Amino acid sequence: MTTDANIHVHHITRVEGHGDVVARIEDRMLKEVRFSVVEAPRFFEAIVRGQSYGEVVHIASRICGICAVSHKCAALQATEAALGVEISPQTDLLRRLAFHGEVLSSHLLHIYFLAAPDLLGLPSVMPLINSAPEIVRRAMRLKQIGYDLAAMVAGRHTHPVAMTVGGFSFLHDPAQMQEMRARLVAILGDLDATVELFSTLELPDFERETEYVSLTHPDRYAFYSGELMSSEGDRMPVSEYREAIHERVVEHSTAKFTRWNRPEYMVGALARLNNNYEQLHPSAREAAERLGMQPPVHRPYAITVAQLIECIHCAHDAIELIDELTQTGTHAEEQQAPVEARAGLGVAAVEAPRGILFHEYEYDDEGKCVSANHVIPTGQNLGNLNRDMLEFTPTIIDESPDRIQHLLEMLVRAYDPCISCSTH
Amino acid sequence: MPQEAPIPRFGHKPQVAFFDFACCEGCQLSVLQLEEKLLEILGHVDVVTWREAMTETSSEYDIAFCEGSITTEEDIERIRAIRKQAEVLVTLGSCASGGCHNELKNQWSMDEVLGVVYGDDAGGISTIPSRPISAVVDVDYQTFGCPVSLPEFVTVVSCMLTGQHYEPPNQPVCVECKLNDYVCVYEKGEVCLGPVTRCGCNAICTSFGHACQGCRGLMDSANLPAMLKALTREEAHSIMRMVVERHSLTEDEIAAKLRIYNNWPELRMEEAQPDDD
Amino acid sequence: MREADSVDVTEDITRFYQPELARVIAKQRLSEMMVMLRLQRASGEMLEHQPGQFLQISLPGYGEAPISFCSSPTRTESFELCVAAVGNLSEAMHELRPGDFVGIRGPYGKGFPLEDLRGRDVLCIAGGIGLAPLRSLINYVADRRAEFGRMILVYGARKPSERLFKDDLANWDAREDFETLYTVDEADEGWTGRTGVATVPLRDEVEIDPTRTTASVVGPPVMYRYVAAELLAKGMAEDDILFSLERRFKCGMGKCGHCQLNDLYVCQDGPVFRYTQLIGRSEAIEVWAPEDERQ
Amino acid sequence: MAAELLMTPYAMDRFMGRLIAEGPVMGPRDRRVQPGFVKFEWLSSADELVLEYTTTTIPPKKAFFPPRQPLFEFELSEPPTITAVQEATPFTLVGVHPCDLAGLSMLDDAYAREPAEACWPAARARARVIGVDCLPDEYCFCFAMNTCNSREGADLFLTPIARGYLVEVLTEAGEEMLRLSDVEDAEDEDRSQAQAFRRDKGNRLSASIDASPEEFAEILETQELGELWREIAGRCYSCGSCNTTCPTCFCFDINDEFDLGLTGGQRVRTWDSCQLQEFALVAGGHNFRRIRWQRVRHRWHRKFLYLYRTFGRPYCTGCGRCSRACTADINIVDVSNEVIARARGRV
Ligand SMILES: Cc1cc2nc3c(=O)[nH]c(=O)nc-3n(C[C@H](O)[C@H](O)[C@H](O)COP(=O)(O)OP(=O)(O)OC[C@H]3O[C@@H](n4cnc5c(N)ncnc54)[C@H](O)[C@@H]3O)c2cc1C
Ligand code: SF4
Ligand code: SF4
Ligand code: SF4
Repeated sequence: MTTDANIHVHHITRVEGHGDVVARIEDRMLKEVRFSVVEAPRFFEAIVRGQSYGEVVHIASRICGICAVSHKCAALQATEAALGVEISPQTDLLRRLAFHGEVLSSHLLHIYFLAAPDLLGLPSVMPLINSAPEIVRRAMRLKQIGYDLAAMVAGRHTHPVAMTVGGFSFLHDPAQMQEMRARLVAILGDLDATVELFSTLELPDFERETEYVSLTHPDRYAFYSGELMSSEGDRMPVSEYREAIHERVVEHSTAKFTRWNRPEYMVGALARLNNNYEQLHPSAREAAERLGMQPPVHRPYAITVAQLIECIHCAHDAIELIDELTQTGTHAEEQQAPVEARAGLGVAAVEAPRGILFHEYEYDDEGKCVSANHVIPTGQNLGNLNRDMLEFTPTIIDESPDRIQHLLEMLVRAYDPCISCSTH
Repeated sequence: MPQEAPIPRFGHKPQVAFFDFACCEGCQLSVLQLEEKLLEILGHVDVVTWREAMTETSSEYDIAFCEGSITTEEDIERIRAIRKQAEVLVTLGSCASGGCHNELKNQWSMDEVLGVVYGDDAGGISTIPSRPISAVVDVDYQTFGCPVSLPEFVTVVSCMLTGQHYEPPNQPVCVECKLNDYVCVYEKGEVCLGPVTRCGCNAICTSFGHACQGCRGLMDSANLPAMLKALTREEAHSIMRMVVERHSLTEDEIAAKLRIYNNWPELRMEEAQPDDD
Repeated sequence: MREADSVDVTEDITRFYQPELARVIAKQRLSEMMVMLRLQRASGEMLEHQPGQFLQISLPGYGEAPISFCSSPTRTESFELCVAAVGNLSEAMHELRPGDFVGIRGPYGKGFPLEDLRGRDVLCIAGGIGLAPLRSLINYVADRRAEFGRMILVYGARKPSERLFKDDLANWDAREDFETLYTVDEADEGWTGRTGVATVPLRDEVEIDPTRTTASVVGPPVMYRYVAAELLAKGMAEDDILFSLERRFKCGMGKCGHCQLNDLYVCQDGPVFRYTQLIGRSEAIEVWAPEDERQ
Repeated sequence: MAAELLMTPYAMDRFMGRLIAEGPVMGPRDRRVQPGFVKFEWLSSADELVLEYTTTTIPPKKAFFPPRQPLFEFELSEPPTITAVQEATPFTLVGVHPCDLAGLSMLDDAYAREPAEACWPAARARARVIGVDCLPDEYCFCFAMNTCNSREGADLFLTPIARGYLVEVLTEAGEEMLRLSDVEDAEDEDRSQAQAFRRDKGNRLSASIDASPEEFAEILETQELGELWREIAGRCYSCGSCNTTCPTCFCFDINDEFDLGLTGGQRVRTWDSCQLQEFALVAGGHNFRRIRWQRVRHRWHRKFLYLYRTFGRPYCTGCGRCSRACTADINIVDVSNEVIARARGRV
C-alpha cells in the first residue's frame, strides 16, 4: 500500500507541447496534484499587430500545426466580420469540407498514435510497426485521408495558405473531388474496424459531471460556425463571448485559464457530443450506441471515444458535402469575394478538434491589425482537467505510485491537449 | 558503392531523436504525413526519443531532428546539450533554421510583448528575443519551410544517410514555380515573395495560386533593393503596372511583408545583396 | 511525322548521358586531399585519349564531374585519374576500393595539340593540382623523348605535403633530358628546395628560345595572368601559350551551357586553349583580373 | 505553297477527338485550378483544347525536353546497373504558335550541332506538329524577329477564319493526318480572311528592336556597356524566369537522386538558367559569372551575339515571354533598344 508518492512528470509524452504532471501524496493524503503548462509562449497576440489583414490570417494559422485549418478559419471569419466581407455559399461549403479533413486527421492521430498505446499497454505505436503492421497501416491510411481531404480543398493541410480572406486562391480539381469521395467511402470500413477495436478496450471508469461548452448550429452538428452554448442552458451569439468566457492568468502556467458558469468547464469532442448528439450522422449515432456513448457522458477518459464517433460523422458528412458540391458545381466567380480594407472589430468561433476556439481582431482603416485575442480550447480545458485530477486522485490513492502516475498521464492525454497552441 | 545497413557513416543502425522548441509542431506533423516514405526511412534508423509520439526515451542518439526557435535561457542549455550528444543535428523547418514568425516579436521589448499578452500578471514568465537554432549551435543539415518542405526533408535524409553534404538551395522559388508551369501570381495582380525566397518547397504556395509568403527565408543573393524598385516603379508595363497600382505599397509595407519570415537577424532592406560589389 | 535523318525513334535516346562502367584497379593516396585511381573499362577495351582531355566520371547517387586524365596515352592498358576531395562526388570517390565500379563518359574536349608540340621545346607550368593533367603530357614526352625538344617543368605547390606524384617528380628530376624547377609557397622543416610562387623561378631561372617553345599552363585561375605576363616578357608569341581552363560542366558536350566562356564552350572548344583565343574574350580576362581591375 | 483547306469548328472538334483517340495529344488547355490561363498539357478530350490564346507560361519545348527529366535509373548492385527510362510513344503536338515553331526549330539546330544530342531529335522525330496562328499580347514582338509567319517544322497550320480554320498542309505527315478529318476546299474568301487575320495581327505588333540583327550583334560585340548592364542588374532578381520561360533557352543541370531505399535512384536532368547566381560556380568557390551584371550581359550576348553568329539568326523568337514573366519588369525590347540607343549615342 502506498503511503507516499512524489510524482513529477517533466514534459509528459505523447501530447502536443510541453506540460508537467505533478502529484504529491503524503501519508495517504493528497497534498498537491496539477497539470502545469510550461510551454514557451510565442506571443501571437502581440506579433500580429501592425500586419495587414491578409497576413494576419496566415500568421494566425501558425498558432497550431495540428489544427491550422481551425485557426485559419477562425481568423478568416473574424477578419471577414471586421471588414464586412460576404463569402459565397460555395466558399462556406468548401471550408466546412476542409474542416472535416482536419478533424479526421487530428482525431485519428490522437486515437491511434497518442491514446491507443496506453490502452494496449504499450509505450508508443513504434512496437506495432513490427508486431501489428496492419494496424499501423490502417492508422496511417485513416490519418492520411484527413490530410488529403483538407489539402484538396485548402492546398495544404498544415498552414493552408490557399484559404484567403474572402475565399480561396484556387479552385480544387473536380476530378480529384470524385477520387476523394471514393476514398472516403472506402475508409468507412477502417473506421468500423476502429470502433470494433475500441469496443474491446477498457477505459478507467472515472465520472465527473461538469459544464460542457461548445458551438451549436440549428441545421447541423456544429464545427465551422454556430452559436455559443453551455450545457447549463445558456446560448448567445459568438460576438458576445467576452460576456461568458473569462480568461485569467494562473501560476504554474503559460496558458491562461477560463471560466463561465462554473469555475471550470469542458470543451471538445465530448462536450460537442453531449450538447449536439441529435445532429450527429445516423451512422455516428449507431456507433455511439455500440460504444455505450449516449449522452450525457461524464467520463473524461471517454473523450477519445467521442472523437472516434465524430470521425464517423465527419467521414459521412464529407461525402454528403462532396455530393452537394458536385451537384451545384464549383464556379470561378464564387471563388473569391471582393475585400476592401476598413476599420472594424470582428469575433469568430469555430469548433477545433479539441474544442471551441475564439479569434478576435481589430483593424484600422488601412486594414492593419490593432489588437488581437485568441482563446484556445486546450486553455479552456485546463481548469477542468485540474479539477478532474483533484477529484480522481484520492479515489486511486491506494494504487502504486507508478500506476497513479500512469492513470494521471492517461487522463491528461485523454483531453488531447494541444499545449503549444494553448500558450501561443 | 553499395549501401547496406548498417549505414556506413555511423557503422551501425543510427539512433534518432526528435526534439521541439517554441513552434507550432507542424513540422513533426508534416513529417508524419510522409506515410510510406516515412516507413522506408524508419527502416534505416531506430527512433529512440520522440516525446510527441512515444514514451520511451534514450539519452543516447546519433541523429537529432530539432524544430522550433530558441526563446528562453533554458532552451539554450537544452539545445547545447543536444548538440553535444548528437553526431548529426538536423533542423526542421524555418523556426529552427532561419527565422519565422517567432522572430517578429524581436521588434519590441520583451516587456512589451509580455504585457500585451499577459497584462500585469506576467511576472513569472520569462522570454528572450527569439532566434533560430542555427544561431545558437552548429547545424549539420538545415531544412526550411513553414511547415518544413517535405521534398527537402526527404532529400536531406537521403543525403545524410549516404554521407553527403546538403547545401540549402540558393535559388528563388520562381525557378520551381516556372519548372512546374504554374501561373505567376503577379499575372493576377498579387505580390509574391518568390523572387527573393529560397526555393526547395517545389513552389507549393504558387501551385495553388497563392503568393509565396517567403516562409523559407531569403536566398543568399536576394536582391531586396530590386524588390523595392519593382513594386514602386510607375513606368512599368501592363502586368507590373497593375500590381503597383493595385497595392501602392510603401517601402515600409514591403519591408513589413518581408519581415514576417526574415527578422533574424533584423531585416535590413538595403543590405541583403552580397551578389554585387 | 518529321523527317529525322539518322535518328531511330526506338533507340535509346538517353544513351548520350549514360555512363559505361569502369573498374578501379588500384588506388594510391597522393596527399591529404588527393588520391589517384587507376581504372580500366569494364569491357576490357582500351580507352584512347589525348593529354589534356577529360572524362565525365560518376558514382550513381553522388553525381558526375569532369576529371582530367593524368596518365599518358602511351600507357594504354589502363588510365589514371587524380581526384581532390572537395565535395560529395569527390569525397565518395576517395572511399572507393580496388574492384569497385565507377561510371565514365568520354574522353571529351580538346587536349594539348601534340602535333604542334612535336619538334618543339615543351615548357610546362603547373600550379597545385594542375600538375595532374600536365603529368599526362610530361609522361607522353618522356615516353617519346626523341620527338620533342627541351622539356622544362616549373611546378609550384602550396606546401611540401601537398606535392603530387612524388615518385614522378623524383624521376623527372633525375633525368638528364628534363629540366625541373620545383617550388612551394610555404616550406616546412624537411624542405630544402625553393620557396615562393611558381612565377619567380619561371622569371629568374628559365631561359628559353621563344620561337621554339610552346608553354602549357594549368593551375588555379589567378595564376594565368601572372604566368602570361612572364611568358610574354620572355618574348613568346600568344599563340604558343596554352592554358587549360576550369569551368562547371554538366554534359561535357557543349549543350548544358554551364561552361560557356563568351561564345566558347570550354568543354568542347577546350579545356586547352591558346592564349590568342582568350584575348578579347571578356569572360576569360575578367576572371583573371583581380577585383580592382574589373571595370 | 502548300494546299489550303477549310475545317469547320465542328470538323475540328471531330478531328481532335479522333487524334486523341489515336494517340497522345498535347495542346493548349485551360488550367483546371486557375481558369483563364492556358498551358500545354496532355489532352483527354477535344473540348479541352483552347486554340485561340495569347501565350503560355512555358513554351511547347517542354513536350520534347521536359523541365525535369529522368535520364536513367541506377541500382547499386555489384556491378551497378543502369537502366534507361525511355519513352518512345509517338504523339501529336497541337496549337503551336508561329514564334514557338521557330523556337522549336532553333533548338533543333542547337541540339544537332556536333556532337549531336540524341534526346531532343528523337523526341522530335516521334511527334507531329500542328501550328495555329496567334493572338498577340502586349509583350510580343515576333514581327520584329521575323518569326510571326513561321511554319518551321509544322505538318499542318491553322488560321482562324469566319467559317472555322484555314488549314495549310505542309508535309506528307500533315496530309496523312487529315485522313482523320472532314475537310473542304477553301474558297478565296477564306484565304483572304486568313490574310486579313495575319495583317491585323501584324498591325497590332508594334514593338520592335531598332537595329538589324547584324548591327545589334556588332554593337554587343564591340561596345562596353558596363554601366547599362549594372543599371539593369540593379533591378534584376536573378530569378531566371526569363530563361525558364524562353523557347530558345536550352541549358540544363544534371543531378543524382537516391530513392529512400538508398540502393538505387535516378539521374535527373532539369532546366537551368544562366541568370542564377551559382550557374557558373565550381567546387572550391570560384564563380565565373559571380556578379549580377555579368549574368545579365551574358543573356543578351548569348541570344543576340553568340548564337546569332553560330546559327545565323538571333536566338529570340519575339514571343515576349521573358518580359511578361519578369517580375522586375525588365523588358527585352526596352533593354535592347536602350543598348542600341546608348551605342549610337556614343559612336
Ligand atoms: C576540364 C576539367 C578538368 C578537371 N580535372 C580535375 C582533376 O583532374 N582532378 C580533380 O580533382 N578535379 C578536377 N576538376 C574539378 C572537378 O571537376 C571538381 O572538383 C568536381 O566537380 C567536384 O565535384 P564534387 O561533387 O566532389 O563537388 P561539389 O562541390 O559537391 O560539386 C557540386 C556540384 O557541382 C558540380 N561542380 C562543381 N565544380 C565543378 C566543376 N569544376 N566542373 C563541373 N562541375 C562542377 C558537380 O558536378 C556537383 O554536382 C576538373 C574540372 C574541369 C572543368
Ligand atoms: S508566382 Fe511568385 S514564385 Fe512564381 S514566378 Fe511568380 S513571382 Fe516567382
Ligand atoms: S526574369 Fe527578370 S528579374 Fe528574373 S532573372 Fe530575368 S531579368 Fe532578372
Ligand atoms: S528572349 Fe524573351 S522574347 Fe525572345 S524568345 Fe526568349 S522569351 Fe521570347
